[in-house]
This record gives sequence, C-alpha cells and structure tokens, in this order.
Amino acid sequence: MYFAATIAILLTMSLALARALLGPTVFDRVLAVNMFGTKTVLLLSVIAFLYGRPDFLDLALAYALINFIGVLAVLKFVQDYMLRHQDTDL
Amino acid sequence: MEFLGLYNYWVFAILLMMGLYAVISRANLIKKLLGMTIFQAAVFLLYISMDKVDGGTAPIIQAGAVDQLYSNPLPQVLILTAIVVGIATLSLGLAIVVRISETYGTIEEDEIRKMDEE
Amino acid sequence: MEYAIDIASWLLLIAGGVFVFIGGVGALRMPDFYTRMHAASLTDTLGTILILLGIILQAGLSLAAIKLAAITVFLLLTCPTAAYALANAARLSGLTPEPRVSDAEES
Amino acid sequence: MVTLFGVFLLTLLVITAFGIVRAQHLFVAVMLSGIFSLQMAAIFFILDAADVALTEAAVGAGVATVLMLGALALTDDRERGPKRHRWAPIVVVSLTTLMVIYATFDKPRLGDPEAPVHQHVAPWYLEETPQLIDIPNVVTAILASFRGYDTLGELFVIFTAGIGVLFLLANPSKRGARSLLPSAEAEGLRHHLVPRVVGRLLVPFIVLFGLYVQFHGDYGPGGGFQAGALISAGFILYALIEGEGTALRAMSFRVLRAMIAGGAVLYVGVGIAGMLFGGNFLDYSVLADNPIAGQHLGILLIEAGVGLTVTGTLLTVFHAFAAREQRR
Repeated sequence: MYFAATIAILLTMSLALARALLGPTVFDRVLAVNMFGTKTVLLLSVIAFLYGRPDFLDLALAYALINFIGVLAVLKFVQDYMLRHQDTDL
Repeated sequence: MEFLGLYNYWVFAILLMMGLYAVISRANLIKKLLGMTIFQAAVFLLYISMDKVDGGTAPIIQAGAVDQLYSNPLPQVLILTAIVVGIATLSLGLAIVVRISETYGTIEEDEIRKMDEE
Repeated sequence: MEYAIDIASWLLLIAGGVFVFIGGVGALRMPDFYTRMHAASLTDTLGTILILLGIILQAGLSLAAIKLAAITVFLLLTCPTAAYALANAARLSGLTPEPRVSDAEES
Repeated sequence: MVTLFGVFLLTLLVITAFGIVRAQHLFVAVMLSGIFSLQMAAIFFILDAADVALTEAAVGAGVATVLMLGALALTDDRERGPKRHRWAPIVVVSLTTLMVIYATFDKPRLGDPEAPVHQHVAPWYLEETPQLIDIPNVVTAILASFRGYDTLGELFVIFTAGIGVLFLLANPSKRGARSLLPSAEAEGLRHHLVPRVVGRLLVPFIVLFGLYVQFHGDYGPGGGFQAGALISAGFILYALIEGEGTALRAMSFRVLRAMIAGGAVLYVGVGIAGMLFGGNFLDYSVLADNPIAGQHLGILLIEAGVGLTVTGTLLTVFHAFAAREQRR
C-alpha cells in the first residue's frame, strides 16, 4: 500500500515538473518548485518506511523545515526587482 | 529488469554531456555555471550509483541486525564533502561573475570579448 | 485491533495519495496562475496530512511517530507561508488575477 | 519496484536538466535547478546514501537557491545575445555521449555485490569500524577518522572559497554610489506579517535541528557539513525576514570570520594535538585514556570544526552578496 501512495506522489511530481517546464509565468515555476518540495518530503517519509529504516526521517524533517526559504527569497528578489526596475516586468 | 541495470550510468552520461553543452555553447556566464552544476551532479550520480548493493541498506550499522548487507560507504564520503565544496566553488564563481558584470556591464561572454578587443 | 489500525492507515494513505494527485492535476490544468496556486496549496496540505497520518499509524508509538508529527506540524506552518509569499510576489510584480494575463507573456 | 521508482526519478532528472539548459530566462533556470536538487536528494536516498541525501537537502533547499538569486539580483536575469545555432558543440556532445554510453556496457550492473568497487577497502571499513571506532555511522567514521586528511583538504577548499568571495565582494564597487532605494529593501520582508511570524517561530527549530544533526552524526545521518548548511539556512531565513542589518547585528562579519578561521584551526589543532601526545597527525587514539574514547573525542572535535567553517563560509558568502546588493 506504500507503493500506491508512492506512485501517486511520483505522478504528482511529474505533473509539477510539467507545470515548471510549461510556465507560462515565472511564478508558475516557483509554485512547481514548492509543490515538488512538499512531494519530496512525502516521498522521503514513505520510502523510509518502505525500506524499514524509519530513523532516516531526519531528511524529510530537514526539507520540511527549510524548503520554504527559497520561496521567501523569491519574494525578496521580486520586491527588490520591482523597486529597481519599476517600469519592466519580471 | 536486467536491462535497467545500467540505466543510472546512461543518465550519468547524458547529464554529463548536457552540462558540458551548456558550458561550451552558451555565452551567458551564469548559464555556464549552471551547466557546471549539472556536470557536477552527474559525477555525484555516478559515484552514488556505484555504492548500491542489492539487499543492502545505508551504512549505519543497526544494533542487533545480523548479516545485514550495507552499501559501500566510501563513495558516499567522497560525494558528501564534494557537495559542500561544490556550493562553495559555485559561490566563488558567482562572485567573479558579479565583479565582471560590474566592470563590463554585461555577463555575455562574446560582448565581454568584444569590449576587450576595443 | 491490529487489522483495524492497518486498514485505517491504508485508507488514509490511499485518500492522501488521491488528494495529492488531484492537487497535481489542478496545478497543471487550471487556467491561470492564482487558480493553479489555489489548487496546489489546498490539496497539498490535506493530502500531506493524510499521508503522514497514515504512516504515523503504521509507526505506532515510537521516535519515528514523533518525528512524523513534527514533520506534519512544520509542513502545516511552512506550506501556507510559502503560498502567501508566492502570491505576494506575483501580486507585486503586477500579475493580476484575471484568466487572460497568464497567456499574455511567454517568458 | 523501488528500482523502478529510481528509474522514473532519473528520467524526470534528465527532463529537468534539459529544461535548465534550454531556459532563456535565468530566473527560470535557477528555479528548475531547485527542482533538480530535490530530485537528486530523492535519488540519493533511494540509492541507500542517506548522508549524501541529507547534505544535498541542506545545501540545495536552504542555500543554493538563495545564493543564485542573490547573484541574479546583482547581474542580469535574462540571457541575451543572438540565438545562433552552433552545430559543432551539439555534434561533439552527442558523439561523446554515445562513447560514454558505449563505455558503460563494461560496467557491472547497478547493485551487483561482486562489483570491483565493493572488493577493495570498503569491506574492511565496514568490518573494522565497530572495533576500532565503535560508532554506528560508518560514513562519519571514514569521513572524520579513516580519511581525515581528505576532509581536511576539503575543509581548506571551502575556507579558501570563502576568503576568495570576501576578497572579490567585500570592497565597495567602483560605481558604488549610495543607493537611492527606499529603506524597504534594507528591511527585508519586515512588513510581511505571515512570513515574519512563521519565520521567527521556525528559526530556533532550524538551528536546533542543525545542532542535532551536528552532534547526532555519529549515530544517524549527519555531521558537520550537513549541520553547517542547515544552521546557515536558519540564519539566512532570519536575515530574509528581519533584514540584513538586524542579522549582521546578531552575528557580525567579525564573528563569521572568526568562525571560518576557528573551525580550520580547530581541525588542524586536533591533528597537532595527536602528534604532541605521541601519535601521528590526525591520529585520535592517543587523545584519551583508551583508543576508542580518543576516537570519539577526536571525531566530535573535528566535526565541530567542520561545522564552524561551513556555517561561517556560507553565511559570509550570503552576506557578501546581500550587502553588495544594498550598495548598488
């Protein structure tokens, strides 16, 4: 049954990747990165149990803690960008 | 599944050459650095693929487990340090690109070369 | 009792998988950025909780269960924050929630 | 079955790499390389390399994207120049790919226990670690003790890179007129309430988890490299939500420089202490009453040194980029 969950997660990952490659706006791609991050947390947790080594949940924990820093950095980047080039789009 | 036994190495070859392509054919310096990270990742993949043993598990010895197979720890040690060294060298490269951009106003290689010739 | 827990955790895992997948389809198929984000972030949260709860039931009372609970809590905190930051960034850059904008500029 | 998952992820990896190489917009390429790093971590984990996966997670999620965005903010986010079709690189690259793939047919298949790589020193490490060093994580044992010289070298590469970035970016730029930007930039994301509240809540947990990874590295996946990346991710989060100035008041450049140098000095110092006690350079067995306790002490100190230098370097680099951004 772990397999069913893993397959669902992997399929969702490929959908997110499709969104990342298709765009069209840059924010769609950031959204895809964020989705992919959550899916990676899930995948790592499920596979840790699939392998029977639940002590490896540290990895999923690390991603759960720091994965959103990238999106915050994007917010700051966009904020500074808009201040600097007020006329152009990203 | 026998024919998939070399799949990791094929992916390694393709990634390696994609990274190389980005480095040699793109004029943008940041794009070159991104190509370098892909190249690096391909090498990491090669090493980590070699550590896998059928029926093995990560080389953290479990108390009480008898006759447990473990994957090869040596490539893992080499790649673990290489990842952090990779980010350090990447940041050095980015710093150089930033300085180039401040001096020349561009990060396109051909434009920089043109300015140098003038 | 064992069976009950097993069945409950399988059900949670499958339900979580379904929700996660629906979220993925929504993120791919919805017409513009803000609706896509809506689809992705909402189902993400629910599917994540369901899957992690399913694994917690399998883990029983152990260190792993506590770690999984911590992962759930942190994801519950960080996912909406990321969604907030992303929506804010998109709004700042002048992307308005109208269906036409998304296909206006291919970047 | 898990092998098939690996194959699926590897295919996604190739597609992502293709996207990175093709993307014209550098911001998009950076985002795609974030996905690339996530996939790499998952693949490392599937291939039984938990320590490596943790390193990739800590570096890729917390630091790499932030650094790349910092550099993009200082340069240009579009790839310019005429789009020429140059055939020579494509031909060269395709031919080389085919040659490398042809070479792989001589390699043992994935997971073959008889592969030459598993016959040489690896079994010795796995057998002797419980007797000689007595910690469960063989990767940490090799990293810090058996191959301590290697790690020393790697540490000095990181050290040198940090110094290099400081040399390149710490002095004011030529066009460095004080910026006319409103102060919102200097304040980071202060006026965004949600990230600020959540971020302030999470920073202690991230640093705590980093310390756990640092000191639990003997027993589970972890060690100085991962912990350094995690802790610096925590401080980078703090700098993002509270602004550069506040973060630098909490941990100034002076402290960071002391951390970079102090970590390296600690590592070399442990090595020299071994010599003074009558052993070889980086031989920890003589550091305590019995060899195993000495090994434990040595590994603890060495990992602490690695953690200090990595944290210091990554944070220095981040602050160097961010400070230059404000000076523009």
